[in-house]
Amino acid sequence: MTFTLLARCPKSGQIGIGIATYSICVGLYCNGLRGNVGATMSQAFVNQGNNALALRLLEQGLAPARVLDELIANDPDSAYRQIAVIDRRGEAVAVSGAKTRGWSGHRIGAGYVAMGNVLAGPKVVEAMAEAYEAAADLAFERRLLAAIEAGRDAGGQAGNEGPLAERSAAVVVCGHHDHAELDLRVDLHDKAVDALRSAFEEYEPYRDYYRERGRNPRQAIPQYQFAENLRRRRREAAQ
Amino acid sequence: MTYTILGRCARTGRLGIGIATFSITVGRYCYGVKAMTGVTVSQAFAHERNNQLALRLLAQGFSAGAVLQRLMGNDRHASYRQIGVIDRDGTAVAYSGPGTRGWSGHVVGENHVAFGNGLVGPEVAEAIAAGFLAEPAADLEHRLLCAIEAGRDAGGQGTRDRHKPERSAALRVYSHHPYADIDLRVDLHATAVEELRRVWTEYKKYETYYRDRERNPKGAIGQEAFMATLRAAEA
Amino acid sequence: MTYSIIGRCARTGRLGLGITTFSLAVGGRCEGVAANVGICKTQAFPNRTNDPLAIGLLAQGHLPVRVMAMLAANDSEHDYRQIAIMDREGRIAAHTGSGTRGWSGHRIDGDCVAFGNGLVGPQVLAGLIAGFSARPDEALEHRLMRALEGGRDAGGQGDATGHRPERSAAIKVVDRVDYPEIDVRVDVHATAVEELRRVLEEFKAYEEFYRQRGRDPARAIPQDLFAKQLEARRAGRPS
Amino acid sequence: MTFSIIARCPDTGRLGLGIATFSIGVGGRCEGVLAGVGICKTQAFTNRGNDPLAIELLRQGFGPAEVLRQLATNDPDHAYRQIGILDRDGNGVAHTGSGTRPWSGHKVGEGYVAFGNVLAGPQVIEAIARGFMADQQAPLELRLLAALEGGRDAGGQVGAHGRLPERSAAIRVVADPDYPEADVRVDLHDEAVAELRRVLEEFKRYETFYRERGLDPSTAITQDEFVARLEGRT
Repeated sequence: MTFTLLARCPKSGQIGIGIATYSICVGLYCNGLRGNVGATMSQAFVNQGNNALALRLLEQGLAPARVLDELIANDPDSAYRQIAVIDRRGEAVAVSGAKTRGWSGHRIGAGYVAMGNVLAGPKVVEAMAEAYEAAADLAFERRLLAAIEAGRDAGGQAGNEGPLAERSAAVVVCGHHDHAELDLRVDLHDKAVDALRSAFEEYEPYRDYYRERGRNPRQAIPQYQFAENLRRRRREAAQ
Repeated sequence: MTYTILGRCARTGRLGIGIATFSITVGRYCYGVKAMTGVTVSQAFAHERNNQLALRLLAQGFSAGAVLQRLMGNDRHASYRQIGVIDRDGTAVAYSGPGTRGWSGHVVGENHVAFGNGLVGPEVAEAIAAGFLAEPAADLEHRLLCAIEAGRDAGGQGTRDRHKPERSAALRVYSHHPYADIDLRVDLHATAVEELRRVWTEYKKYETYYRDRERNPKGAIGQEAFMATLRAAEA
Repeated sequence: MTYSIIGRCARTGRLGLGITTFSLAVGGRCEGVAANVGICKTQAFPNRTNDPLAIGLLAQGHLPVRVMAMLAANDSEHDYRQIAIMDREGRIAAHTGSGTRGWSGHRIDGDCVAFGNGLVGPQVLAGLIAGFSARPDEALEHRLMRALEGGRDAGGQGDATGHRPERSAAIKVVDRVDYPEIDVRVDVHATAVEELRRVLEEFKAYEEFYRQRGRDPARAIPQDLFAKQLEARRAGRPS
Repeated sequence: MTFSIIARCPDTGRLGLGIATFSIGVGGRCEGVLAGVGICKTQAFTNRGNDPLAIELLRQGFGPAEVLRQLATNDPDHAYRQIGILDRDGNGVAHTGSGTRPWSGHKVGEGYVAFGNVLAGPQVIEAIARGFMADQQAPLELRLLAALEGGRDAGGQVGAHGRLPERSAAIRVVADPDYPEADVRVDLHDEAVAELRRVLEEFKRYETFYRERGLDPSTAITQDEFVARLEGRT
């Protein structure tokens, strides 16, 4: 019961994931991104070894389709997994295992995969894909967030007794560093996607402040002062 | 004509091998164990490249089952091998090829593989597995040694009417380091398992002393002085 | 109180370590032997992280003398260590710390380095080197065995209070494949060097049988039959 | 304005990090944790290159003290960093740069390092250590949480205008190099440490179910059914 947008930004070469699910703490499973290598996500019944193995195989130069074959051959329960793999050139493949819970499926686009399981229906995956493509002029992380919000608005997840709330969500973007460019999560919340959006909008202006503070500590102003200035600017902008 | 126990401690993730055989210097086959990766042995007609290949595949994250398939697919004489593999999740698999000699087979369970060939019968493999499982809370090295002794006591190698002695044995355990925590061997001896127990008993007395003198050489007493304390304690 | 030799066979490029000591099971502490890379052995008060670290640095292409400097920087107790390093071209670096006990020192001589501590004197190093150089045409493992016997016969370990017996010993030789060609050991024995000679000779008698058996199992005779034939051959020939 | 603890569980060999701060999204900046190798966390005025570099050096076998020296020579602004390093055996070192904002300091204990800056005072670090050592039989993630709660209750962070709330917090525990055992975060909350307790305790109720259904999916019940059982609805 998860819906995910895994993608490579054609402009920046960055790779990223937007994800939301009824499960809690989904962020811990988003360890399938590495700059200059590629992006992968194994969901539905999670095989926690898949992401690390897929990244190592991508790093050795295997094509995404070959990596997917290896993940399946390495896993007696592969029918229970839903997996997407994208390499550093943006070539994307995906599989929705026969035994993943309905509605379960994926759509592969140019440099991205929209996929999910235990969904209200195929329209959730369509909505994610269309929202991601429609937001082509936005910053990459905003495209991922827009896609997840579209999935939520198109009905999100549905269990045996009706709709299931998203209880955790995450957006992660990797570029050319050893560390993520953005790694934001909501681990436990009744409306995780809404909480992720508000966390993102609050966090966004801090990103440059944190980067500068590390690079140039001598001139860095204390953070509470920065927070104070930010609140004042927002109050003035609101009037 | 070898019997072996591969084991993993579920609590600490430590990995180890216990092995005894009619062949000599069997310890040199036991390099198929690596911290945070897995443990494997290819025996009967040993394929010497198998261990390192298996460790590399395990290090990439392949599961024990997939590694075993890859080893067999990579070997024209696969039917002559007997292979055990445990990955770092504790999944254990084994294969006893039809080309192996005498009674040849394995008992596989969570975190352990008991297997051998040229044995007097299946009771040896079962005794090894039972020996390993007897004290689940004990240190891995203790469990592995007890497993090998259980295999010996259940009849070990040869046929019912003609027993073959163990002429070499070994015990290796890894935790987190690129070197072994325990690495003991008997390369050539008429009763190798008894000798391994003797070496083990003697070595355990020194284990803490050796580790401390590395960490704190300034404060370390000489080895003879340490042995004097041992003798005093035993007197 | 240990005496060791690292040697290289100029003819085949094989590298090997011969070691014996009053301590127990020394062979289990010789992981610093890597085919196509080199050998590092830290003794006296060994620092177990030294040898794997040195092998890693040699593999990256650092020269032995540079590796030695990095081991020194990484170890507050460097003065208590005795270390010898040889790379695959036979370049050597050695260090005998001021904190090592009894007579201790090292001597580099062409394709080998002899080093020891707690010895009866420098003549033990001379014995090691003489043994290693006596038969340059022999296989490296035999030259290393002769070296240990040379060290033993020159007096081995001991001090004013008397001689110390060798209680464990080992020989390890690597060629091109990534497992040792020769790996024989004595872990607990009253006369470890003599015992190592016995184990080495027995192994050399089995070596080809074991290699063939692995390569072409279909044609391999049972080992007990081989053992009987070996005894018969030996009985036929006056020892 | 962060207080952290990095530690090793002597029983299982697992490594873990606990962190809480006025900054937001701190959990996303804790990549320096690797099973079987060690932990490095750089905070105060952080240098994002430090942690991955330190992990590589630990992996090669350099000791924590030498790793810290190499980080120092690699960073002109080393005086503005606060760094805690722990190796796979639980040997720790710490550096509190002269350029970090007071009160800042650290305590290297047996198998852990507690460190923080812009704190109420040294008592916060003592309380973190006490919290961690209070119940040495508990699982590592709960000991790390108790340490963070100790730091918060001893006064936590204080800026020029008084107490600063913890706005994000995280706990990460690893046993396998490929994936975390526990990895819970609060990226934006007014009482991040209290929220982290809520999230971690909820996660502990799901932990076995999530692991089992990954390992043996064919026998796994659906999550909605599992939640129904948790809430006693069946």
